[in-house]
Amino acid sequence: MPRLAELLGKSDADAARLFAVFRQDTRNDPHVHVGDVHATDAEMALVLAKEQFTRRDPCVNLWVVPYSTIAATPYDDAALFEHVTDKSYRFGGSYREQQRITRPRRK
Amino acid sequence: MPRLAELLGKSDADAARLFAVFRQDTRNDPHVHVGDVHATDAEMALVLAKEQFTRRDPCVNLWVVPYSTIAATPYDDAALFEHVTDKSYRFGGSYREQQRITRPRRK
Amino acid sequence: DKLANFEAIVASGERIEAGEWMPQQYRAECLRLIQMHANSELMGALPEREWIPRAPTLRRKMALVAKVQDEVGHAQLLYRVAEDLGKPRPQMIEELLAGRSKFHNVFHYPVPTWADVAVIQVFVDGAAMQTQGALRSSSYAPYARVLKRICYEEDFHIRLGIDVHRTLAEGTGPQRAMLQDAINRWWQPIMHFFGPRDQASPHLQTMMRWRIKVKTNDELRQQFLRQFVPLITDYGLQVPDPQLRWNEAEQRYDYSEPDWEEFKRVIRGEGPKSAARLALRNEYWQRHQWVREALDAWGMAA
Amino acid sequence: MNQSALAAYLIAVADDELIIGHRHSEWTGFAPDIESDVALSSIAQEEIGHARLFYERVSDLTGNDPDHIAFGRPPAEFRNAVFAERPNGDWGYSMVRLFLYDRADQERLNALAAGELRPVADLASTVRREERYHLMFGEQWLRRLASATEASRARMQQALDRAWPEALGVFEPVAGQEELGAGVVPVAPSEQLARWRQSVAAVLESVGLRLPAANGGEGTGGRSGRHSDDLRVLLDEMTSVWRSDPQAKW
Repeated sequence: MPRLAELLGKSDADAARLFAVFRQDTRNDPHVHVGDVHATDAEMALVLAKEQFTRRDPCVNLWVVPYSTIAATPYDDAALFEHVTDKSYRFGGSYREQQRITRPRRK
Repeated sequence: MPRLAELLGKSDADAARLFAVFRQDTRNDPHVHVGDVHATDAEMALVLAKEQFTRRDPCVNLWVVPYSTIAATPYDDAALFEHVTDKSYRFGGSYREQQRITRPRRK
Repeated sequence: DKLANFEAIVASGERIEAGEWMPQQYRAECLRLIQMHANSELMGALPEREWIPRAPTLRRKMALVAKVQDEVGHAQLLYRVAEDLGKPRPQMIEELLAGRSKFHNVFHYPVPTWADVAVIQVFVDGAAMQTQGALRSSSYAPYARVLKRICYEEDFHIRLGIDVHRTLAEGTGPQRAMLQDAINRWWQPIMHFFGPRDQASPHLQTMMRWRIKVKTNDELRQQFLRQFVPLITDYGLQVPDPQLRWNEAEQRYDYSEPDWEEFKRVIRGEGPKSAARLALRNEYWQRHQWVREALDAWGMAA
Repeated sequence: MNQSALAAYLIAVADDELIIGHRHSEWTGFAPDIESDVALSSIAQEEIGHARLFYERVSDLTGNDPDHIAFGRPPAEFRNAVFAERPNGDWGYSMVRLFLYDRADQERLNALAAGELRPVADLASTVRREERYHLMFGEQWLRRLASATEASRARMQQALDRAWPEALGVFEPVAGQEELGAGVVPVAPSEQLARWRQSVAAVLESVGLRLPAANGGEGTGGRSGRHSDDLRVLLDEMTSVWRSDPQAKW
């Protein structure tokens, strides 16, 4: 599971000065990756991120992370996450359908 | 702008072994923070994150980041993001509506 | 000042985030509630897990492993939320193992038959769904976010349980008898699950105002009875409480007052299986000591 | 192509996956850390799911219902390798067994996927994709425990020494396997074993573990129904509810 910087072919030096920006729109939402900023350090990255990613959008919180510390699954390896064999038992799918027909009227 | 670990009162040692997990549901979705895993290192964090956070949800890519490297804005001065001066000229009504429509589908 | 600002945020329906200023009582109450919830998920895995090796079909076996896995996954999510309120996860687990922090009454009881698994998935998880569903509007943001996923997965557990419940209810004589016997044994712990009727108290008012508690114990119990009593009676099975009946005038169920002394004893860790389950957890915790030491050393070196 | 030889072979594969899946599922709730508990539970579910898929291919040949095949036979009719039926022991032994077993299963699946029998080859390549995660999980744990401290390395070497002979038993041919013809299993068991040994040796040595002296034979017998008492104890428990009324709907 290589580091993201390697996957993107970035040198360590570059990756250390590129920051991924995560924005939390409201207190009900999780942080979401909205883009990146180049900065010499995290403090500067937050200042730039605030300017670039919160002028037009709601925001209650920002995270910034240097690309050099992000570990990632390889992009071309989405197959790793495919549900290859039948996992309907996890969703109760079949139960859900069976249910709807025969479930006693409730509420 | 303090480090997130400090905001949460975590020691550096604890923060280095706690990894924020970001999941990308489909190719045209951003990475979204879905939770965290305790792990000794990033490689194990990715392996463990896969089962805890993609058992039922679609996924094409995972990022993990140690909490020790996340810099964050504090919540206490949310005013940081309130648009004190009137910046409506920036929004331009239609842009905001259009922006909401095109914003990538997120959980 | 900070308290006024906090009260304003909560009163406006907004949520409080981890790392934000909060009154010490709010932090302590949230930690106690979420830690007990996490403990209950971790201990809650043990009763049903006894039946993973004996699940009677391949599909039931996979589904039961997935269901108990979800409980362990919920413990992971909940300990993570509780942690940011000021207590590292290892400390919470050690407090659980030492019997110094509680877990829900229902997980202190034996699970002698396969029908117990159905009754737990339908009625115990059904009861827990009422509490967890209400807490989704909790004022503590990380808890509310995590509960969204937990409730989705609990809903799957209830449906899974209903399928086993229906299979047994519509099955052979011995299968129906096994199910009725399980319902008889589990009814009192399930009525205990919501806790005694709330006495009006300043503590309760603060909890409700701060949206750490959203509905009273009896509101939740009534909500549960309305949804789940039919699942027993519709199949011609008995609710083992002769007093239980729908009170049309008051639009609520009447029921025999549960024995709250037993409830207190069980919660103190004196339930039929309390000691045995904690001992089993402690045994595994000791057996894995070398693994923890190895990982610590590996973490240091990494 | 000999149908009963094919059914016998597929039953052996399915029994391996069912019994190892059953053993992995016994860790649910008790792994050393909560995150690994969740991960190993997924692996257990998938192994049991793989067993079910192979039992369905057997059912196509014999007409028996997969649950009846899985729950309705005495130990002597099971064809799993003895390696799979052993109790979990400590986490170190479980991780070594998972690693060695999954690598053996990989060689078997590679062989089946290259076979000419479409339904079996397709099933093998599907299952093989899902086993990738199992290999990753096993190797990560093996590497950490073997390399973390002298104490953990010693325990892992001990577990490896105990597991090794029975791991070789996974490659014991199933009675009648030679009648299957090259079409179904185009790689001979001895060749599968050689490839397995080479791939596990590379990993084991890279994490500082010593390859035990090979002396196959100890771990055999399972493919012809000669099992340890561990399997009888396992099956007594596993089939107890189903046996109480095999005709009932569960």
